[in-house]
Amino acid sequence: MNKLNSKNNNAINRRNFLKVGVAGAAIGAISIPAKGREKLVEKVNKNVGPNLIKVHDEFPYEINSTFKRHSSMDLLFSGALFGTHPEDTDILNSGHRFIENNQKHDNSKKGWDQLGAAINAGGWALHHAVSANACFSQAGQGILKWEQLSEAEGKQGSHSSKDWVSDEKYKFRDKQEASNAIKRAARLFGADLIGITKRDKRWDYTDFFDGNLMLQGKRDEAVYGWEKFPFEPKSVIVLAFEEDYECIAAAPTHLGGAAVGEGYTRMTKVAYQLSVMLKQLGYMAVPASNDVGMSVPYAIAAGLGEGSRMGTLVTYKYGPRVRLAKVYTNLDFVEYDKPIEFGVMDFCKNCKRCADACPGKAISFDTEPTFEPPYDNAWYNSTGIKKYYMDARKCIKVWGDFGSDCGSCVAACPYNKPDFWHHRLVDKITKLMPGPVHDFMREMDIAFGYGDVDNPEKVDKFFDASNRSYDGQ
Amino acid sequence: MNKLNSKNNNAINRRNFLKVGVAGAAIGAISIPAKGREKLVEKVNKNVGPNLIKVHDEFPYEINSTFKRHSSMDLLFSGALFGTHPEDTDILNSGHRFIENNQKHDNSKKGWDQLGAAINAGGWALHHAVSANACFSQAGQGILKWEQLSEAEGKQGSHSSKDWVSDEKYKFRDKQEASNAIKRAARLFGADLIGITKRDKRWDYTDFFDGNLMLQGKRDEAVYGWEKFPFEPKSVIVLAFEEDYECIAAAPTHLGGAAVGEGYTRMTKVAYQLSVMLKQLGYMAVPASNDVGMSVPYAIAAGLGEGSRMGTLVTYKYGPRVRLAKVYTNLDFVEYDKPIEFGVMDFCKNCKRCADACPGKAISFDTEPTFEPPYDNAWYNSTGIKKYYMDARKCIKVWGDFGSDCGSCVAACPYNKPDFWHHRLVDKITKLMPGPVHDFMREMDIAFGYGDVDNPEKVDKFFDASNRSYDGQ
Amino acid sequence: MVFTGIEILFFTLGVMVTLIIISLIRYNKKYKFSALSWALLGIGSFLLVFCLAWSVSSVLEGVPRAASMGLMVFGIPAILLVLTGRRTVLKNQLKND
Amino acid sequence: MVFTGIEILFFTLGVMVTLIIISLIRYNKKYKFSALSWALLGIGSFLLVFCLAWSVSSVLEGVPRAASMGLMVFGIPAILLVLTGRRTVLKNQLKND
Repeated sequence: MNKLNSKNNNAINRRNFLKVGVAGAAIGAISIPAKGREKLVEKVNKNVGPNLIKVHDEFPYEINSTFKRHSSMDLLFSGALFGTHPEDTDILNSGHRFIENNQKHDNSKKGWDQLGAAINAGGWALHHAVSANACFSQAGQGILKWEQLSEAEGKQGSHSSKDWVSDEKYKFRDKQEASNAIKRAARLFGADLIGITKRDKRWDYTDFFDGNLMLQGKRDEAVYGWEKFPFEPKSVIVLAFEEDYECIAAAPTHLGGAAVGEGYTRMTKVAYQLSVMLKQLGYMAVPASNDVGMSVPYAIAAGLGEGSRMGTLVTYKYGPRVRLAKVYTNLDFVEYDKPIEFGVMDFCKNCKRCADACPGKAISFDTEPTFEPPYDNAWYNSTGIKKYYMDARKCIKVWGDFGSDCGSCVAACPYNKPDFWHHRLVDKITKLMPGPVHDFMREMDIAFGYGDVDNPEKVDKFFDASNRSYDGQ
Repeated sequence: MNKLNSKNNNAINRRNFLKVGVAGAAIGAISIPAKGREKLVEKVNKNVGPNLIKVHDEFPYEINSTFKRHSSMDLLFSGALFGTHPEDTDILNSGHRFIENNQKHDNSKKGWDQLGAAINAGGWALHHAVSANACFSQAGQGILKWEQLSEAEGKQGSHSSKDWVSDEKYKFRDKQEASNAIKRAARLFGADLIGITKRDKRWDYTDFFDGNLMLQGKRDEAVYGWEKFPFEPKSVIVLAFEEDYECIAAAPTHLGGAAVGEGYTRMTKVAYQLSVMLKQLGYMAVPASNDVGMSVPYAIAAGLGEGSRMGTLVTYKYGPRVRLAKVYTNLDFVEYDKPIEFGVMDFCKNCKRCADACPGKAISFDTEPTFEPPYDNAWYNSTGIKKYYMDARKCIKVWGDFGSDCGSCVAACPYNKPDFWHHRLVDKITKLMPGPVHDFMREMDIAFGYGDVDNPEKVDKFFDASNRSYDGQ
Repeated sequence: MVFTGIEILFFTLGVMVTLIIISLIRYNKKYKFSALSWALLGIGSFLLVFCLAWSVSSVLEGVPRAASMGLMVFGIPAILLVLTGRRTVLKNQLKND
Repeated sequence: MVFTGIEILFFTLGVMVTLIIISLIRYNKKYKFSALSWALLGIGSFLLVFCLAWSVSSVLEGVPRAASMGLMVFGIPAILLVLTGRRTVLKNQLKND
């Protein structure tokens, strides 16, 4: 557990930055489509573009001696829904109110009406049908099962889904080919971002529990450890799924919840499909949603983005508007990705828009990240990592009020933008500027009308068909 | 069953066509972002753009007196896999060889190796896990079930997926709002194109059968009719899903099969999610994949595209590179879409690239469509509709050889292109030109390197990571 | 539509940039800009183009407020810079006459 | 990358179209084009721009064969038309001299 030790290949150089555009334009202007030209553009981008992006060799956030691995029992949802911390009636109450209010709607409030609730239910439907409590970090749910059938066992049953481990192990030519193939397949199945990293026990839960047994009060029977895991994982494939911009913009409403639900549905779908692919290549694989290990540090390690004030991953392309899934595998002949840094944690110091937007005031306003949560009785936080600690107790209280996922923080984040050139430009400029300018940029972002939450107009915008084509014309 | 009766609002007018671009540019050049401007662009597009697209009031293909509704028993897969036509050993053999060869791979052939087979398995995995034989037109499979639980029943069970019909019926303000809401939700869940049409018994199967009972030889018990359907459907929501361009380009290989499988997985996923949404709005809904009714005529009726020589739907945006699903519902307070025509069936007369590409020579080379299939013993074809009849017997024979979906016809079709301005332009020009020019355009399409099948380079292109970003940078 | 909004926008930007550069070169021949004039007119023109690009993009992404703010934040300084630049050119001209 | 390939392409097209139109107007002033010259040079220039647009787009979509075919099918006629156009202009000029 050591200090960050990063290869600093980050020469912030505005002239270099401008070169990208110029070189691109110049190359674009040459019409001959020779392969060499493509390679040239690529080379220019590789050498110049990522200068704004720092690549780390190790996990990029400091970890001190108070760090302890986390248990599944000490997750917020475990306390709120399965009563793993029965003394914490606060959190239990919020959980119960969430379940209760999740069945309700209010036709007088845009986005909270029956239509919003129905779309919300639709978003979640497949997740709940095939992996029920995976969203509450329960491991081994439905198709996210740990079972690793042998080929003989698989072919005996009527496993048309080929969910068994092939006897023949496919040999990739080299590690890069292996990574490319896995990533391309995950993209085909619907993952938007894909990174691969070494399995890291620090991010894996120390133990797991069976929610049903826990609810029956059979605490001792309910808990189990890694001895039940079917193999020794070597690599973790991390998948990120974009959430719908307009849905999230309408947060907090049932529409925001719908985007989250659709995200969970895709997480389950793609993680399962990728696990079947790996099994058919002869490797063991366990698909995981919120379960087995912590998704955010794994995603950071796999180069998908940075941490943030609100605690979620912030990606380069979609900002915080993503959900994460993982596939654990014993395949280790793969090229691993490296953590990246493009200015988010730095921007977070001044911005605090998520903290302003949070209806529960659950997000820290501290300027600097800390090693410990700045509030008491925070059994649900893993400590000893230098980051911003969110008070999940206050967060779940709001969820209880709403009966839906909130998402206001994600909607408010300046990194949450649609994919347009001017936002890409601003992101680059942000990275180039020092702290005080960030304050100004935050204010401009507000003035320009981005990221306001709890705005019923955003609900109308979601449904507005005028700039949309449903028949492809 | 009457002749086509279409409102001809199709003034092919080149000057009008050019106006679109000019008006767009002029409007684009005015920088003030007033709402009026958006409306203006929209109006210009509405009035000028679709002049190249003919809108029909009725089903656009002629139907004569020999038309008969089709039975589930008379579908190709029913004969090939469930033996509904035991006398047709030809087709039964092809079916058995398909099942057998589907378990195999050949590491000496690009795209047919274990890697391709594993990706293929991954594509199909979720479909098979949650709706097993729906791809073979079996109705009511897994989550595509016909069950319509009442709210009380639903809440009694542990139906966290809210798959019950709400007691409260949501009232939409008007039909357009209803259509917009359904389409927007379907888009959120992952449908690429969405159309809504009246339920039309002509396209519904006359009866259904239970595949397991059929395989056990219990023919009489196996067959059942519409009396088992839980409600009288009023509307059918048709969903189209884009298949991966690079996968389909690699057809015929396991990668082509993977795109198809991924399509089926999405069909099941989204149709199920949309059915839950409709149920939560208080309406009955049955999600359907290939089952319950014929998808292509329903998609044509719902304005998603035209028929084609190869028998698949050709859409405006993705060409034939789509898969179709349906949701049957008793909601009828919706705005229905109308069939469109943009030149496909006309282009098909001369093109015949799919027929050339077909490894089984299953696609007709006739210039004009006919009312009857031009070959014998074609119990699997519904007759009496003026169209090109594909010989499914020859098609399934190739599938048997491959042990995978073929897809060569889709890969070869000139309407199958990525979404770039120059292809959109060529499509428009195609519609403007008379038949003889179509011959020339077909030849140019070949000369320009599009649509060649069985080309191992396309497999490399699929995996090539050089122009792709997996971390969003 | 054959062309997307972004495609039309970038084409228009190309036209504008070319026209602006040609005009600047031509007027420079006639009036002989000072360094100050060059700076004012150059930055002003760039801002003007940027303003258009920003605002149209904001309309395309459906954030009208960002579009109108863009007009104010980039457009007003742009016009001021160009007008001031023009005045320095004319003043210089008067002096030379 | 801040700008996508398509954005850079359409910007470049805007620049090219403007430069071509300005050049044509300027040379017309000097040489007084005949209707034939106008037609040849106009169509030729349009094809030249179209050729560039087509080929770059084909590279962007990853179909190099379509790009090189585009160069041949649109580029060669374009150059021939422009050169012929140029000859008609010069011939006309000789006659007038």
